[in-house]
Amino acid sequence: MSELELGLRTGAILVLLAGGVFFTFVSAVGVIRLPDVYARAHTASQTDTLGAGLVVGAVVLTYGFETEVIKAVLLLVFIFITNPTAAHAAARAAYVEGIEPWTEGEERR
Amino acid sequence: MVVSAVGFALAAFVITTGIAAALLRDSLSAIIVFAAYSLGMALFYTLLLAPDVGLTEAAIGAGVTTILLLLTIAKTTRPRREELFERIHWPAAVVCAGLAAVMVAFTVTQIPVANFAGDPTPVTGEAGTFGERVTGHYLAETYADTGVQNAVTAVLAAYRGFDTFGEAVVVFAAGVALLVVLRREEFA
Amino acid sequence: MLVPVGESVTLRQTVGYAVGVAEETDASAIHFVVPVAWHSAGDVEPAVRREVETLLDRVQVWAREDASGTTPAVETAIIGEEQYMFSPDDYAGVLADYADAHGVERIVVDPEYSPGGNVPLLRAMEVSLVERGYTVEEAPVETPVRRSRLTRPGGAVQFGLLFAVSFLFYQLLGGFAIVTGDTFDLFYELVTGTIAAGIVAGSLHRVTMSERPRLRRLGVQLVRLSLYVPYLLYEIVKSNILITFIILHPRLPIEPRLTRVRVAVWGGSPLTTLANSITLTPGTLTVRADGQYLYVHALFPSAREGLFAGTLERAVRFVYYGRAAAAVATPEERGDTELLQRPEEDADAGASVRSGEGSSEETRREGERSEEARTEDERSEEARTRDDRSDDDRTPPGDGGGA
Amino acid sequence: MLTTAFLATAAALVVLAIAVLYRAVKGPTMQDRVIAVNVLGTNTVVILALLAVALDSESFLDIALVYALLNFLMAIAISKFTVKRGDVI
Repeated sequence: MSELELGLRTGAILVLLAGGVFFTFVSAVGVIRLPDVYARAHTASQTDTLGAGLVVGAVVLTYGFETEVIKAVLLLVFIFITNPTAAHAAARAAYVEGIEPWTEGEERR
Repeated sequence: MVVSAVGFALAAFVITTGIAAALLRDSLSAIIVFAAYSLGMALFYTLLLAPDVGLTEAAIGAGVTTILLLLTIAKTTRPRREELFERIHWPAAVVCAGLAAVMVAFTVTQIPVANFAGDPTPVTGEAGTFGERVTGHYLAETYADTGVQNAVTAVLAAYRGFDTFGEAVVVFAAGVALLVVLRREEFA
Repeated sequence: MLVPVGESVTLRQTVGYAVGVAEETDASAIHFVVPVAWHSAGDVEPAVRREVETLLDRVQVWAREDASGTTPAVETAIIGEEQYMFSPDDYAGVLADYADAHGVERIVVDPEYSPGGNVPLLRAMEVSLVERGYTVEEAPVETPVRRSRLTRPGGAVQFGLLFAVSFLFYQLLGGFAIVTGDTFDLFYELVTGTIAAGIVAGSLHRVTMSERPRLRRLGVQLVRLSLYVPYLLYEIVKSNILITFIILHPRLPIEPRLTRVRVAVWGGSPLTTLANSITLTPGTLTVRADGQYLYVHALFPSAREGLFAGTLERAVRFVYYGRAAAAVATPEERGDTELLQRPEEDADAGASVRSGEGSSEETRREGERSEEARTEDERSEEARTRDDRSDDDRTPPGDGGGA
Repeated sequence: MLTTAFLATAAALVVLAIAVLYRAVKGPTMQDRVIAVNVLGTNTVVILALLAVALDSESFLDIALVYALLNFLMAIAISKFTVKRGDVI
């Protein structure tokens, strides 16, 4: 691998890592700041999934063409399938329990 | 150096979850926070290069224990929620903290190496305390003795193989007994 | 004391508990009542009536069994026949009327009792009763574990497919030593992999697949799915940037609404794919799936509009039904969209969805059907007795939609 | 250099996990806690993947895989439990 390619790859990995940390940060802020269960489930499922996806993407890029990359990709697939399902399960449980979605103007819960 | 940063952050996480799990009044909340504690512990084991212990913690701590505890409270009643935290009995807490501090002072100072602090692990096995010699011996001889690359795995599955096998039998028996009990309690 | 009863597994224990409490507190009478939820005024079907009467007879016998003396008196009644009962509030109202007529203050509830059939109205009904000033108490009963059958008839295809997937997964975790290793590795991985995959497939092939898989169609769908995934990723990244902006915005400009969409996909995996895709694209979260109805929580208006425009739905239709099926009218054009939480026009009404209402397809249909059946003056009658929020919920589909 | 970056990312994620812990403890509903713990679990999985690269031991990826599935199982079990008490599995 040439010097340039190596540099490009390192740069890409760093960008992915930074993006991952940023989106995980946003999801943490969302989980703490948003007003009710349903809104929190949004960031938990979406922003967090993207953050995790970017970081694992960096891991995949680091491994390049080794066999381990398959595991990392599989991890990515799992996260993308299970995260929204888990968020949905929590939101559904909240709905069935009778928790009303928050609308603007109400007090935060 | 950065490893120690991860380690200290993890330690903070584990301690916070541990305290929260102990203090939460609602048992369901405590179970959920305890699952978070298991997450931290598993990471810790992994960071200390004991992946198989981490794997066990992941499977047992977060998976099986959570479900068993849930089943337990399903079979019992849930108290009405009026307070978020348990009330602390301060004299008892102080005594406990003191005891814990003494224990930590005696044990932690005897630990020869702190792996995530970046100190090198002694591999020679000649100099130093008895503990260091034992650690050094296992680190140096494990691969030649057993052909297993990870020292922790080697101790668990090779040197103490029969022990681990016995443990597995106990866990399996407990699982079977649990199934029997649960099935018996099924009615309607 | 008043005990609303219905068919439930813990009914026997509840009766025993109620009698015990009545004796302790020296209550003069226990009233076991069945609120009958038939919307057509007055004419409960004879079969239903007989069923309810048998139930009440049974309860009466049990109560006599448990009572030590002749006090307290046991009374039974069927209530609410003349009234339209739909929401938890309606049930609570009927119970309250009965309680007032008989001078009852204390109400004991069977935790497994469900006033609206399959709809979980109980909790909301209890809250409503407490608000009306009654002492409400849940009988401490042991809930039996419910189990449903998971297994289905299996077949060679199911077994084969599951075996292949498990075997592949096993080799994958083993780092594909079967390809990269030497002869011993090949042999070892082959044998252990076959055993492991055999155990998995043998024990689970009756559980994993809901229908008989057709291999060729599965292949085509996988190819189309591989086209769909990049598109989904693009959507996820695009809208995540928007949601990031919103979350980090100091004022948190969100306008969350619960909506209901009748989507044009059906069956297990297509619906799951669509629901998960909706959840993954920021701003929308699938809260509940009920047949073809998806209950989606939308965080802000543009997310809602995107949902109603149905781009994801079309993409999922493409994956599962082919390119020709992708061209379909948007849910908004079909009139399959509905806002369950306060439409903009009366945004200050303080309305929100109540737990029971619309939470089950059955009640909703039931409600719509009776809505059509009932006459105009009945409707105005009801408008007086019911508060305004429930009317929002029964807006016909499409009306409150893309407002 | 890259190893440091991976470890720093892991440390940052652990710190964020501590922040999310606030929601897991505070609630107020059980579902809030489930969501918070699910986020924590996802973070854990990601940290494991990072450690796998940083400490150069691929076996950590296996743990991450197991964990991803267990985390999902946990969220489903608790959610199901809160809806139908007594029905966990």
